Amino acid sequence: MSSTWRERLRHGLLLMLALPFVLALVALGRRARLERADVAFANGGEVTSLDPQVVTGQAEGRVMNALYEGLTVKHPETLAPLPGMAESWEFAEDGLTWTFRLRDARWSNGDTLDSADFLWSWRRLLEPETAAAGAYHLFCVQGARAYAEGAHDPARREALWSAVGLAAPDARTLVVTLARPTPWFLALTSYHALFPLHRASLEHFQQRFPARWESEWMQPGHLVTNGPFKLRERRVNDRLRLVKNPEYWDAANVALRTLDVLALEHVHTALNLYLAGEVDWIDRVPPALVEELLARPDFRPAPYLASYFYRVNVTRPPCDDVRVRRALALAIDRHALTTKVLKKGERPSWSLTPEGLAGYARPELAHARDAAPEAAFAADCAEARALLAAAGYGPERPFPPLELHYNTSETHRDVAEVLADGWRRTLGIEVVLANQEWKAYLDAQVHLRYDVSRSSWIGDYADPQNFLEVFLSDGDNNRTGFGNAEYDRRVAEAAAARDPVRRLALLSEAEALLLAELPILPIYSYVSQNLVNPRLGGFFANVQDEHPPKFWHWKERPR
Amino acid sequence: MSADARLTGWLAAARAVRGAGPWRAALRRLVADRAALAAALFLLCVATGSLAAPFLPLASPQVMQLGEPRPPRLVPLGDHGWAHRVTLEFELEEALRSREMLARTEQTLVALARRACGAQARVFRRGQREETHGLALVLPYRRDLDPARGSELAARLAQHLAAETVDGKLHLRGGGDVAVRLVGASATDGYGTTSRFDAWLLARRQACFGFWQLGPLLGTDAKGRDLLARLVFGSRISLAVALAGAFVSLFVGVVYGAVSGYAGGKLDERMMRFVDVLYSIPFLFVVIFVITLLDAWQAELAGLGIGRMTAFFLVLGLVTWLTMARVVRGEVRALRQREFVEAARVLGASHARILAVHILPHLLGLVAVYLTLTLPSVMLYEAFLSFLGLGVRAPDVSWGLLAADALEAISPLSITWWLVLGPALFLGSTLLALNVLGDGLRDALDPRLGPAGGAR
Amino acid sequence: MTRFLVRRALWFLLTVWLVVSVSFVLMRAVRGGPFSGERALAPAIEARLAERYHLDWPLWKQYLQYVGPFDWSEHGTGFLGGDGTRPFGGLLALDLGPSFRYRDFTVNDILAQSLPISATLGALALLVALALGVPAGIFSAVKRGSTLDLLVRLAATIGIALPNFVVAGLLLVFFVFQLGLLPPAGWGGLRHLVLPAFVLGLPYAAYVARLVRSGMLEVLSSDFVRTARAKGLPERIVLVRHALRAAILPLVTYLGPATAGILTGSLVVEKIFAIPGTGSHFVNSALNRDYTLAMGVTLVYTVLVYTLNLAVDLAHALLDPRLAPEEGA
Amino acid sequence: MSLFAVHDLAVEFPTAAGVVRAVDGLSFTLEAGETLALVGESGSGKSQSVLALLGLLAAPGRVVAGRAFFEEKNLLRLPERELAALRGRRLAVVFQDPLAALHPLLTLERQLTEHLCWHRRDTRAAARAAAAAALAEVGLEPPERFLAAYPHELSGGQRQRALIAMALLLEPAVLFADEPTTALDVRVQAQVLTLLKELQRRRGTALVFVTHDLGLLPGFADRVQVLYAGRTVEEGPVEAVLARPLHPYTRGLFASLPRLDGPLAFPLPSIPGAPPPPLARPSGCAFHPRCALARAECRTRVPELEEVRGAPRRRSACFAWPELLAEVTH
Repeated sequence: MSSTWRERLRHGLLLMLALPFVLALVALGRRARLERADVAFANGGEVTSLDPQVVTGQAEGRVMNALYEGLTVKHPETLAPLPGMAESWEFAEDGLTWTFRLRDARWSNGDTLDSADFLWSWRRLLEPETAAAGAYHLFCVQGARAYAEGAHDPARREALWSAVGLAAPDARTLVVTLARPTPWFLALTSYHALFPLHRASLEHFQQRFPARWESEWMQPGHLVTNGPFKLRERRVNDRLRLVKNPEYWDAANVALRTLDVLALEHVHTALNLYLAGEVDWIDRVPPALVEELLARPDFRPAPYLASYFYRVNVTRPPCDDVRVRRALALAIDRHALTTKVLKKGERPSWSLTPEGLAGYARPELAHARDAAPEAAFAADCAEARALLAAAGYGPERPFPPLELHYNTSETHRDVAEVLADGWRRTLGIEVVLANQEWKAYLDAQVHLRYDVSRSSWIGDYADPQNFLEVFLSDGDNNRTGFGNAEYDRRVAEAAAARDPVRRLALLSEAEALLLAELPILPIYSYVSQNLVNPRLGGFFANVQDEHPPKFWHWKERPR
Repeated sequence: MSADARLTGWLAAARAVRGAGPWRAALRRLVADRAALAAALFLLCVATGSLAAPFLPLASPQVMQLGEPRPPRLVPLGDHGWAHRVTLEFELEEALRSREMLARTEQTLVALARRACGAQARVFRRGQREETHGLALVLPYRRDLDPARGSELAARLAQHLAAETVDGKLHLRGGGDVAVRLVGASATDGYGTTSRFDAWLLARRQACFGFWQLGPLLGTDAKGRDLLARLVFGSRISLAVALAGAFVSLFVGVVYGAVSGYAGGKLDERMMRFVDVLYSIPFLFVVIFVITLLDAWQAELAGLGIGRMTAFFLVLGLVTWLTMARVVRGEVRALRQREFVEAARVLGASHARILAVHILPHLLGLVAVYLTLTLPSVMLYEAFLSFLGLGVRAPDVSWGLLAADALEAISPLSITWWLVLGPALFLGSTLLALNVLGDGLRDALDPRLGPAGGAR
Repeated sequence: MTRFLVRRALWFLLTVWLVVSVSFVLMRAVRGGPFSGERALAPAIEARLAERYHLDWPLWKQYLQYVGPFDWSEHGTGFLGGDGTRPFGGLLALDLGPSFRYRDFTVNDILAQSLPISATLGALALLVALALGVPAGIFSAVKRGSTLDLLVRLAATIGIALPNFVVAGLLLVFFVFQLGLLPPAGWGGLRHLVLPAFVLGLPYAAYVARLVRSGMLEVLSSDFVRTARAKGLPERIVLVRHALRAAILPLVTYLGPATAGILTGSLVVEKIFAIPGTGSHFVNSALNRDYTLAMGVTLVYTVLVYTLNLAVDLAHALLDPRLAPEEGA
Repeated sequence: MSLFAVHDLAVEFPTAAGVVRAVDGLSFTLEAGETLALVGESGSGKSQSVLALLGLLAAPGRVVAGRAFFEEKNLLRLPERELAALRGRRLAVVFQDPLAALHPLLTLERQLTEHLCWHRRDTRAAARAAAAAALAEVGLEPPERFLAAYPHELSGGQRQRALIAMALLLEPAVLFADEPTTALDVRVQAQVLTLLKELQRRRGTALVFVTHDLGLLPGFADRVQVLYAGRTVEEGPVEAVLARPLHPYTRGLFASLPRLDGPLAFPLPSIPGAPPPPLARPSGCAFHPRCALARAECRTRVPELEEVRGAPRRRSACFAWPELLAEVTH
């Protein structure tokens, strides 16, 4: 065999081996290190999109609040509506007609922003082509629902649109007519689904790249926004680099020049970055470290408008019996769970709705009360045992194994283990813990393939309605098989009620009904778990855990 | 002596040399290798301990005591609240206030329980304050009291109770009547055992150690579960996964590799290319997929007897046999050229016989070494999946899960050192032993490396 | 040689096709769709989304669309037609489709951004593995039975035995928070890659050390090393040019699986050190039911691993003249 | 003063089971151009002696006694550096199994030139030319083809020739040949021996020829030394020893050679028993259990290697040598 080619190739082999390292260094060199932004915060996973109308979720919401602005913005502490794109607004006596006066605002590319932008954007939100998850937020507007549901028919589209209660008498005025009184409508205008989009750029990219316009439109340099910040750089799974938008109407009051939004999935990593001073705010902390963190001044959990509960499948035995559900609900040692496991100051809850809903008389599931939580719990357990016995379970007829679903997460695992252990000890119920990954867990929940399933609900706005409409018989998010005509009727009546007091009373009645039927087992109300650099000003704890970066500033000059 | 007889004699002698020589020598070398011997003994202990975990006087790996994680304490065997038990809960008359009445009620119920169940019951828990009117008895674990039959037991007790109550009141020894109602019976062995073997072991434990158990020698985790117990019980899954991986790799890999290497030619080429194809598939992806599939279809698959563990075994087996097949194939190709195989072929032995009798024995050393390398990698794989949250499910526990928990315990704010130490110790020492044993095996089976093998 | 490469290329195509088909089927067999979430979408909207991503089509049609010989989408032109600018669509045109979850990105975009990062990390980890493992293996073999040997073997075993995420946690606390030498996480400069590359490379370094050690032990007692010594060559040359040259063959074979392991194993390290590589997509895309991204990532890894194994085979054939490339497995 | 003189060389191998003395009291001298044959069965210590002299003993073997003088240096005390400088240049060796002894992954060119480059600081080109000439001299032609070849591409005889060329390239004063022909078939064996003899003659190299085959010796070696269980049992000029073995072991070895000049015996006469295991050497004369002439003192006393009176330049380590001498003389 001739070995010359081999010799030659062998020398080439060294080169081949060296090649990846050279490439690695080149790749490293190309990635010039970014300067530390004025403020950087950890934002869970990568945001799914920068289109405010299609995204849902808290992480996305934070980015939207930095990039865009709606008619109003929320006060960082009280959450009261402040003027945003609208410099003022008024509403008619009937509470149905709202007139917004827009300010002289501009898009980040210098184009003026007027009421037509809002009309076009809100129409896009409703259109089926957009497939916007948040379209229903606008259904409170007259004719909006009909348009959203009928617009797939091109023939009827324009007619339906003309019936929608939106009008722009002039470039600076926007008139909205609501279908029914909606106390939270003004709050809604600061929600990202109702943010305006820049029509010209969007349509430009849609025409030029019919197949992949979204990825073109969202690129830094292409994306046109109207918020306090604009997009400078985006690295998937790494960060969004935002810079101050000089065209923003209130730019003079925006303190930060740059803002980094880091996609940090691993909570320990986020904590490490915070402790090393590379990140100024993280929104979650490792459960195991809560105690150490509570000793620090920069960790101050605050009540949060969100409930943690378990859904119960009321369609299959043994949980189709309300006595069983009540027994399960009573035999949860909420006090021990919140003080010994969660430890962040979560409040034990016997209701679906969380604390802190103004004017709302929050009913609770009937349970023993005692100054000593242990004694109350013992009494509850006794009742629970009696209930199980009454339901026919006892020495002769053992309770069948109960399937408890939860999605993969340390906290969910902790809660499930503690609850299962408790049920096993106090009620003698064998609990099968089924840890599932997110999508499988959801699928099982939607298709009612569970006995008990971990759940939570985070309030979109501070109103019991938002929580209670979940469990309407035909609610998309019901997922328990629960259906009660009386309950549906009360919630519907409340929606139509013009008197706020009566409305809340009706909702309270509905919740009491829910807590008697118990398609859910209330467990606790959330607290926020922000770990924030104490020198970051304009950052306040609030019940919706929203922290618009527009107001952030350094209390003293950063190092 | 005829030439024939002498020939037979020579052959016998030759056979004796072959039969005894290399293997006995290898064994001798292995035994002489003290490190390898120690490793083998250690592994034997780990395996035995893991198999006999319910027998050991350990705390329950599952029963929690909420609160802080507690550091290790040197607590000898003692009566620390035996978790494997049958608990009977009674509701007592509200009027029962005096200590003396309570004591007599307890006595009466203990006697009743003894009559009903034939086991020595004792008071486990009474109301935390005297006015709480509850009482729990605990019976020691016995084989006939296995958890599945806890309710049956309670039924027996309820019958006895009913027989001895008049108007719902139980007559106490030493006078007095008290209203007593059996409200619950629960049986737990502290880790949800289902197998008869474990139940038998628990009964043996009860016979040997009674209510005694070890204190938290390695500390407890954040939910107050004994780490030592979790590690010992966790070894069952970890070792099972490792052994399953090894088993598949042994059977599929060796047979596939041997056939491919022995056949040679086109068949060999195709079989090896197929291995290449499988080699190219990122197996982590397959694992993740199988596990998501399993999560989604768990009810259906559970009906077929397939759980997450079975899937683990399946997938890990799929991954591990490839390397083994390649290695074995290479060795067989080399062996095939050797004189003794030629000789066997000339003598007319069938292919199967040549493979089984002449080739496979020569692979033993290599296979043993690769197995000791496969076991650790499979165990680490399990740890890796646990880290991703795709590992074993609570309340089951494995070393991988504990190692993943250990990562949670490491942070710049505080290091809960014992949660790191325990899993690191168990995983580390077991894998170390496996490696040492593997090295020892290789040295022992490869005499070329000389006698220094014993000197290390 | 050419014949060998052609045959390998055919096997390669078969592999890719197999992986695409199997992952396509597996992906769709898993319950839970790409658009489900904590809050259910209105059925009409979900239907719209399904329509947009062609999830309403029968599976075979989706499959053919994905692979690319047919294109029924509104921009396509049918058989063997992409969007009019290319002769093919789909995979045949190296188009991995849009990501279902990250609506602003195509799978190609995501891979183009993340793959170089993972590759850099992997290359550095491999460098760590070789730079630590090879010398350690040589020393340990030459000084067999010495304390140094014992230490190396112990370190190697611990390196293999401890899950690398635990090692990562300990190193983080020590190097970042005690000594303040390195950043805790993130992606930017070489500083950011020191710890991840080390953590990722460590178990492989340990394995390399073991391989080199046993290879060296075997070779050092071989006749040709004795010949080299008999020629009066200095020990250094004997070790490196003669012994290591032969001892390294098993290492070359191991490099293929090792590189594959480093590439796929990087996801843990990427997660802990917040490195925006492909690894995190590996798990997340499957969990999110991001069909196209999951398949794209799998496919890219398959191609990488196949190529690496092929390269290793070739390298082996080059280094060992006794092997004709046809037998280079 | 001899060219090469070994006195009382002893080599030991410590093992787990005990210390094995592989070579015990080997002595010989060698003059320029002379050929000394070391003969013995496997395990007799002949190869280990050669390795020990060159400092190539494999661990854990070690030299425990003896001196070996070459060019006024005691090789056994020489620092490794200096010994390495002699090896390959002044003292060369050809090993037994030519396939194993050549590096399988390097071309002959690399293997034949590297020590030239090292010892003589030759340039690559010069080394290559020298190697080509050497290959041509051992009959591997055209040398270019063989320079580019790998060992596995050569036949056994070609490999051995290459090894011989490699050993003789630097014109060593002493060449050790450790069973250079064992792995070859008979025809090639003869060719290689002839070549070796020819090269030795041409260069005046002294040759230490290690073999178990007495039959190769006539006409090839000048003197022979027979080893058994690590000790020299007989020594003398080849023709004389072969004609009149003065040790029962030598006699046994010689008898087991098939003879072409007499009737063919079947089976060939062999020495009864087997060489003793190295850890369980018999007391006294190690050969006594197999010896037909064994007597009482053989069991207790180790016979010294002593001059044979009446046979010039011959020595034997047998108490019975006078009888053997007499018997043969009859």
